[in-house]
Amino acid sequence: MKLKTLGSQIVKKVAERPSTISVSASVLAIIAGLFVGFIVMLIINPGQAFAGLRSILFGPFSDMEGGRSLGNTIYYAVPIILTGLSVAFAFRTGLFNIGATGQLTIGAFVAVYIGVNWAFLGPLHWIVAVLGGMLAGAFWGSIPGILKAYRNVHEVVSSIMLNYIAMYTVTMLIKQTIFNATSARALAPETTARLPQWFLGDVFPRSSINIGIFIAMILVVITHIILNKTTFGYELKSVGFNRDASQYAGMSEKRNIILAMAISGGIAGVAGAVMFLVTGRFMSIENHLMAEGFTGIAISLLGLSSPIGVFLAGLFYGALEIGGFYLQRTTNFVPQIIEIIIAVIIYFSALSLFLQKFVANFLSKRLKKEVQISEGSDVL
Amino acid sequence: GGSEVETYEIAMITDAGDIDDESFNQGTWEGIVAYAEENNISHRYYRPAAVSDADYIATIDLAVSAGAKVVVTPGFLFEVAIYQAQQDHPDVMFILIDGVPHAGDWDGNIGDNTVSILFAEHESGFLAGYAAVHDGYTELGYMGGMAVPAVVRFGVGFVAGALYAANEAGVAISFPNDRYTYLGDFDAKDSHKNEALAWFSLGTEIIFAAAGGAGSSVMSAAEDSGNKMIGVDVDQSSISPTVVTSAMKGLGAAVQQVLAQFYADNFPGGELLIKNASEDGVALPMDTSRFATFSQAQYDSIHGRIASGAVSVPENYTELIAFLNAIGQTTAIVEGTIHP
Amino acid sequence: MAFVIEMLNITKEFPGIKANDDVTLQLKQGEIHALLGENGAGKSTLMSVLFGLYQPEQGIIKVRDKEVVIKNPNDANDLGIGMVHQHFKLVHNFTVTENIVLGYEDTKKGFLQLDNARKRIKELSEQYKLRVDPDALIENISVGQQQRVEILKMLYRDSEILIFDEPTAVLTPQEIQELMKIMKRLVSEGKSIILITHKLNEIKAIADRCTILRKGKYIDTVEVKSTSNEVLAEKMVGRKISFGVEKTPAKPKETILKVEEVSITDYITQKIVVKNVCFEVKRGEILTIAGIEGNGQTELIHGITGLKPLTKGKVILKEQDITALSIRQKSLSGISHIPEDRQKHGLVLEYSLENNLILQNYFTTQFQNRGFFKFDNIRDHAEKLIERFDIRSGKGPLSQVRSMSGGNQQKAIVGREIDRNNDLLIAVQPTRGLDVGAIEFIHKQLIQERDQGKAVLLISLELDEVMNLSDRILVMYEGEIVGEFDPQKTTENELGLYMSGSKRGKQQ
Amino acid sequence: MRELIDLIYFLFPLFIATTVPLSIVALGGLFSERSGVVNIALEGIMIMGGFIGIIAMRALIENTELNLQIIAFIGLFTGATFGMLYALAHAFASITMKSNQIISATALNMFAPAMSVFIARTFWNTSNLNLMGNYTISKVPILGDIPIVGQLFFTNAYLSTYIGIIIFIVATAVLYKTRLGLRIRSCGENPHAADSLGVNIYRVRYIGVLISGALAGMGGVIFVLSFATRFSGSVAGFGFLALAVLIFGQWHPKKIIFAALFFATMRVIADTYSVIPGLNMIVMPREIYRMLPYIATLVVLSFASKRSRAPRAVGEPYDPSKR
Ligand SMILES: Nc1ncnc2c1ncn2[C@@H]1O[C@H](COP(=O)(O)OP(=O)(O)OP(=O)(O)O)[C@@H](O)[C@H]1O
Ligand SMILES: Nc1ncnc2c1ncn2[C@@H]1O[C@H](COP(=O)(O)OP(=O)(O)OP(=O)(O)O)[C@@H](O)[C@H]1O
Ligand SMILES: [Mg+2]
Ligand SMILES: [Mg+2]
Repeated sequence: MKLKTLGSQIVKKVAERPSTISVSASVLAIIAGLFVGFIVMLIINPGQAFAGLRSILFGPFSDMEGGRSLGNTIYYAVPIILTGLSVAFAFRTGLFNIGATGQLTIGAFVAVYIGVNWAFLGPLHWIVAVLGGMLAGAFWGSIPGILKAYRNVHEVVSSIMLNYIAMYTVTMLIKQTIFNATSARALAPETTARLPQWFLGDVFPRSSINIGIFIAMILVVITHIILNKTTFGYELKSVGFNRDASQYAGMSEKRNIILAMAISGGIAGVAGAVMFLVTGRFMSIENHLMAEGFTGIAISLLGLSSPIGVFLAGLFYGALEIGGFYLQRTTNFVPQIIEIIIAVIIYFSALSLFLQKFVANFLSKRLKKEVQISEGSDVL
Repeated sequence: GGSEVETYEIAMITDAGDIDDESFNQGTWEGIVAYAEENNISHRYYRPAAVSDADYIATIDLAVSAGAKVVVTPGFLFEVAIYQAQQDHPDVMFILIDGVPHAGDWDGNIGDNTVSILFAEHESGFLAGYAAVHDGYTELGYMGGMAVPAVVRFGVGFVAGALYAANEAGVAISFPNDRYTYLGDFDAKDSHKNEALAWFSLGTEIIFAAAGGAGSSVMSAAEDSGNKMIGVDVDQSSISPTVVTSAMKGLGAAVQQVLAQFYADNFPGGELLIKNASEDGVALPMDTSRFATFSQAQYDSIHGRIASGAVSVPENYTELIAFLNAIGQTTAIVEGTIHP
Repeated sequence: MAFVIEMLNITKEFPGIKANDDVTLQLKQGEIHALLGENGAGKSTLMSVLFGLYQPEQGIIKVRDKEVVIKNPNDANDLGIGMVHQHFKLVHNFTVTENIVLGYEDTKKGFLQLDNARKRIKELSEQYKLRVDPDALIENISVGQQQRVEILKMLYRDSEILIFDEPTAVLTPQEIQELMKIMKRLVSEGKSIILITHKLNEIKAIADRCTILRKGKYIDTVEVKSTSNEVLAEKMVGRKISFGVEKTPAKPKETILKVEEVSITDYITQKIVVKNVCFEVKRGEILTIAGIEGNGQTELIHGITGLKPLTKGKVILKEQDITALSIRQKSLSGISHIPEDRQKHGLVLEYSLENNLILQNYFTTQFQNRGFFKFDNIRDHAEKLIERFDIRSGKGPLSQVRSMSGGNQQKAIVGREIDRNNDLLIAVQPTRGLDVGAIEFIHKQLIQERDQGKAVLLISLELDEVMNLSDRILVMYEGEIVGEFDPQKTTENELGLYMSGSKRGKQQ
Repeated sequence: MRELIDLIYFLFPLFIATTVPLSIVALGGLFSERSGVVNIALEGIMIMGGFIGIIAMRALIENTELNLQIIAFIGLFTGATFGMLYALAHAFASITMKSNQIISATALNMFAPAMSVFIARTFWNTSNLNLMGNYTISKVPILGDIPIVGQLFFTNAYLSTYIGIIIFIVATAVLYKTRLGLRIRSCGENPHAADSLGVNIYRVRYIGVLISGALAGMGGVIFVLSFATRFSGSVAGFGFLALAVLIFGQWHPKKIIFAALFFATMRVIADTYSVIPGLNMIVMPREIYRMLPYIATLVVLSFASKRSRAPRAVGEPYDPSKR
């Protein structure tokens, strides 16, 4: 009896937390998105819709021989977690970093360049390559920061321009420095520069997983701490919310804008490094902006711009990717179906405020008490 | 096990492009479909989750687990993956187009269960250049998508064919360095159209576009400015009246042929098939071409000479220079342009 | 007597707080009805309900005896209800005319007919003596003029019931006089007015009846004539209040702040807004700079605190030249600053109250260790200030500041700045928008600061405040100091003449 | 001299061809953002509009004998209609549901290419929808004979150029001379003020977003008609470039046209450097030429942005209780 009341009290405590509500709203968004995806599949091919849904839901467990699908889920999630984190960090400081793709490209190039050329570093090789990618991304990210701080250039427009500049610059630099002319793409980084697998290689032997996931986790923790526990994060957020008040409080708004963009860019740069410091994947000289930067925007928002939320949303994205891939074994759907479903889920997650109210109402009724929702104001 | 899940005997894996890229993916797939439908064999294609060796291998494993007996992979990007897969799945047959399996060291190793098919794109390009000059065009240009091996071969052959014809016909043609380029991608967009328009305005009369979807922008430029272009891979004459001819390669036919051999139990495992003029692997669609003067006889003649080896078409820069020296022609095109 | 408006038993809740709890308000035809209550008592909320901005949880509204549902301001406008909001609702980059016609446009074939509107606005502004240039951009006109635009909006719509939410908080004494005349005239034309104000003498001067709210609850409705200020105040606060501040004569000591020949040129307009200003503030005195809004006081303070660069001159704090220091360094060398615009400079509205209370010293070792916050100290600090300065809000230290009432936002800033215990306290309009209780409290705090040996530099537009608090008064006009006065030896009238530029003396 | 004139005659139509879709789409974005709704979904809307517009044109070409210009006109109209319908999804999420405007727009950007490829594959077995026909107007009767102007504006032009000019004039007039324009602008700057005056914020914002959808959808069709002979699920980032042009143009119609013209000019020059005396002598990697428009834009921006400011309320869902 006593235990029961204690239990219900805990449930009540948890249910009253704003984060509980926003998280359950995200979960509802996902369910709604999957439902619409299911309807689309029903319309196209009713016979396979259930198989399709199953495959999407349990994608990470589709091929457990050697833990392949589970390992690959994580492997695909890592770059998206990182670009999502990059965008989210900027969002929290009041900046819209639509330039993650450019920062990622520059970071990838520098990482691969180091990976190809600096084999003398031995066991430090991959670490230096990742750090190089991070610095390069930070440099690239700081440009829109500087332009905004000193010249009042809107970061969205400068980032869009810098995305293309990064793309062409990297194409040119690859051709001039680390070019494999036979295949018209960049050379492969040396083995020492590739991200090690450590024990993950034994846990998921047939997958491509590597320690990128740990890098992502470390960055998630660091950004969470910066944003929530430090004076530095306090300053960054203040400047994002109210430049005038920050100036009044003696903060250097210019410095903070530049730092926020540099950190955001640095994270995107790490994403680039992690993507290409692997076996059998090569930087292309094709003039395309890499999609990961844009996906990061969606993931950052799906994760409510909180580092931990982004981490979970990124894993979820990886699971969807895998689900979409294994969908090909069980059904006849055109591969685009998974992109459609992802888009629908993202769309529904945009409705999260509405869903939050829905959850809050539900809980209020159940708990017979006013329940508060966080209006996502810390998102933008 | 789960017998409700359908199985597919013939599987294709797409490379970086999509199934309707109007290039090797599409050509290969059309061959598979034609053969499979005629013989009522289950077939489907798979898209890897990303462009990397590991993803290709995972996709091949997926296809095999879904019952594939023969796996077709278009493009040199699959070389390493097939090297691995041909060992992992000894009972499955692999058809690798445009590449030879290797372990990442370019040391070719075609397994007993694998056939490599290479096309002589340079011969196809040669035919196009040759026909264009004999048809009266004296100012030509080449736009490739990116400098991947097949696209390089198309371009080199095109230059060689044009200058060879000029030599034969005794006309002076120009093929300056700045009329040979790779666009950097395979997309239709304003930049490519504008660049083509610029070339046309400088006097270029015809552009050979070996550039997938970007060819569409070249076509659009030709339409707007009243000029001509040459299509690639498949017969593109129906898309636009500006398409004089197309430098085709018989992807579909080659795939169908090997599939037929597979089902007739004489899969040419371990072989490297080179589809060139003599194998009818490359051609111009003479029926639909819009030539003013270039005749079927002329075509048959040059095709014969190439097939017989009387004309040996260069496939890289060094060979091109040697080839031109031999016929007393020169080109201003520098090596860095062809292999950027 | 017929009521034009009856708001019966209105209840409106916000998360954590009942802003209106069973409130009733009845407005008679042709009266000026004052609405009085402390900061956060729920006055604006009640009026927003009447104007259709909020939907009440309970209660009904009757307009001319007919029950109505006011779903949005459009409904309110249709019922002839107009409102001048506490925080003006003006589009800053529109012209006066555009702001007035918005939502009530005259068009021909879809095209705006602004010329007619402009004519009408000119007529109205002459008729009611509400001088404004119809073609000026809102961002270029003074707050007083903006107020007039708000009133013109209602007149343009022929509203019969006019709500004024603290219209006088931002006006100069002269402007307040004008406004009262206008209101009287409006009721004489048959309109009815609800007036929210914290200034009891305004209520006395103009209102017929007064409804009093306290902490969201209805207290009473009284006839103003027969009720004394003391009673009004007591009903409002729930305790006795002393008017007029008790203070002993100042005992000035050494100079803390010395401003030498400071000039400032506005960056955008290139106008010289502060000209050769010199003065000193000493330990143990309150020096007030009085003046009408827009005469360079804002810029002068921004120049001293570093928010704006000086074109010329020096700022010396405790014999140290701080002219070239950064804002942070200036603040650390001993300046507390209650800024004029609380929402723009003083607060980060998205932050919680506790986070706002450390805005000026989050970096000190009291609140952080190697860059990591000491959350316990932050919470303690917040609780201490909330207690000491009676900052009221729904969720204590965790309330989002945006949701707090204006008065309480102000108290938070005042508390934060006083608590920093600096030698110089610059207080710009520290009581703007506050209720009498809060004003009394803040005035006491300022005097206490002085008595503890701080130098206080006060900027105020309120002559009451100026006369009551100051030990010395400087009047600023068009960027210059035009006179220095001893409050004991001058009158509000004399100050007014200097402030309006009619008289000028020599700077000492 | 003669050569220079020829060069101008050659380049001018190209400048215009790139300027038109960029500026039409940016003007669309202008209506959305001026009403207070960020629209980074322009790219996705262009793709959706382009896709349906091209399908309609293909159907007309196959089944009717209509004049190509009429077909083009119907195509543009169809693209606009479906762009508008598609934008409705963004409006619903960001206005009615008060959701984060960037996230819903991102979803639209992801959805459009996938959906168009998916539908095209399902019905036509290919994602490349070819479109026959030459849509240039070689010479407008009478006007084309005017010296210089005729040559520049009325020969080798696209129907879309004239539509674009009309749109620009109409858009400017609507924004600054009409009731709707006044209300749109007020909603983007201070919706609370507009609301207190009885303006229905939600309706006005819907209109703003729908106008942006119509113009972006039309822009998608123009993109295909102007630069390719077919549609394959992409507009090459023009939607994002238009967004950049909108910001570059500081949310003002005239400045947007200049920004678009500037950017388009740089872009065309970068692509056609081989015909431009001086430029064609410099030996540079082609990537450097390709970067030129972006770098030039950044440089100009860093000198021209000092006073640039987005509409104040843009990006924030309207919440009447926020003060
Ligand atoms: N006043 C406080 N006292 C003690 N701890 C605090 C206080 N404020 C925040 N924290 C700590 O900071 C952590 C982060 O707080 P909160 O959960 O609000 O962060 P958040 O903004 O949701 O973070 P995220 O970035 O993950 O979204 C909390 O777990 C809590 O431990
Ligand atoms: N939108 C809102 N969300 C949450 N709380 C609110 C909101 N608006 C008002 N409140 C709360 O309701 C109470 C009443 O506020 P209101 O603005 O009506 O006070 P007021 O009497 O006008 O005070 P003041 O004199 O300071 O203007 C305050 O405690 C305030 O914090
Ligand atoms: Mg959070
Ligand atoms: Mg109020």
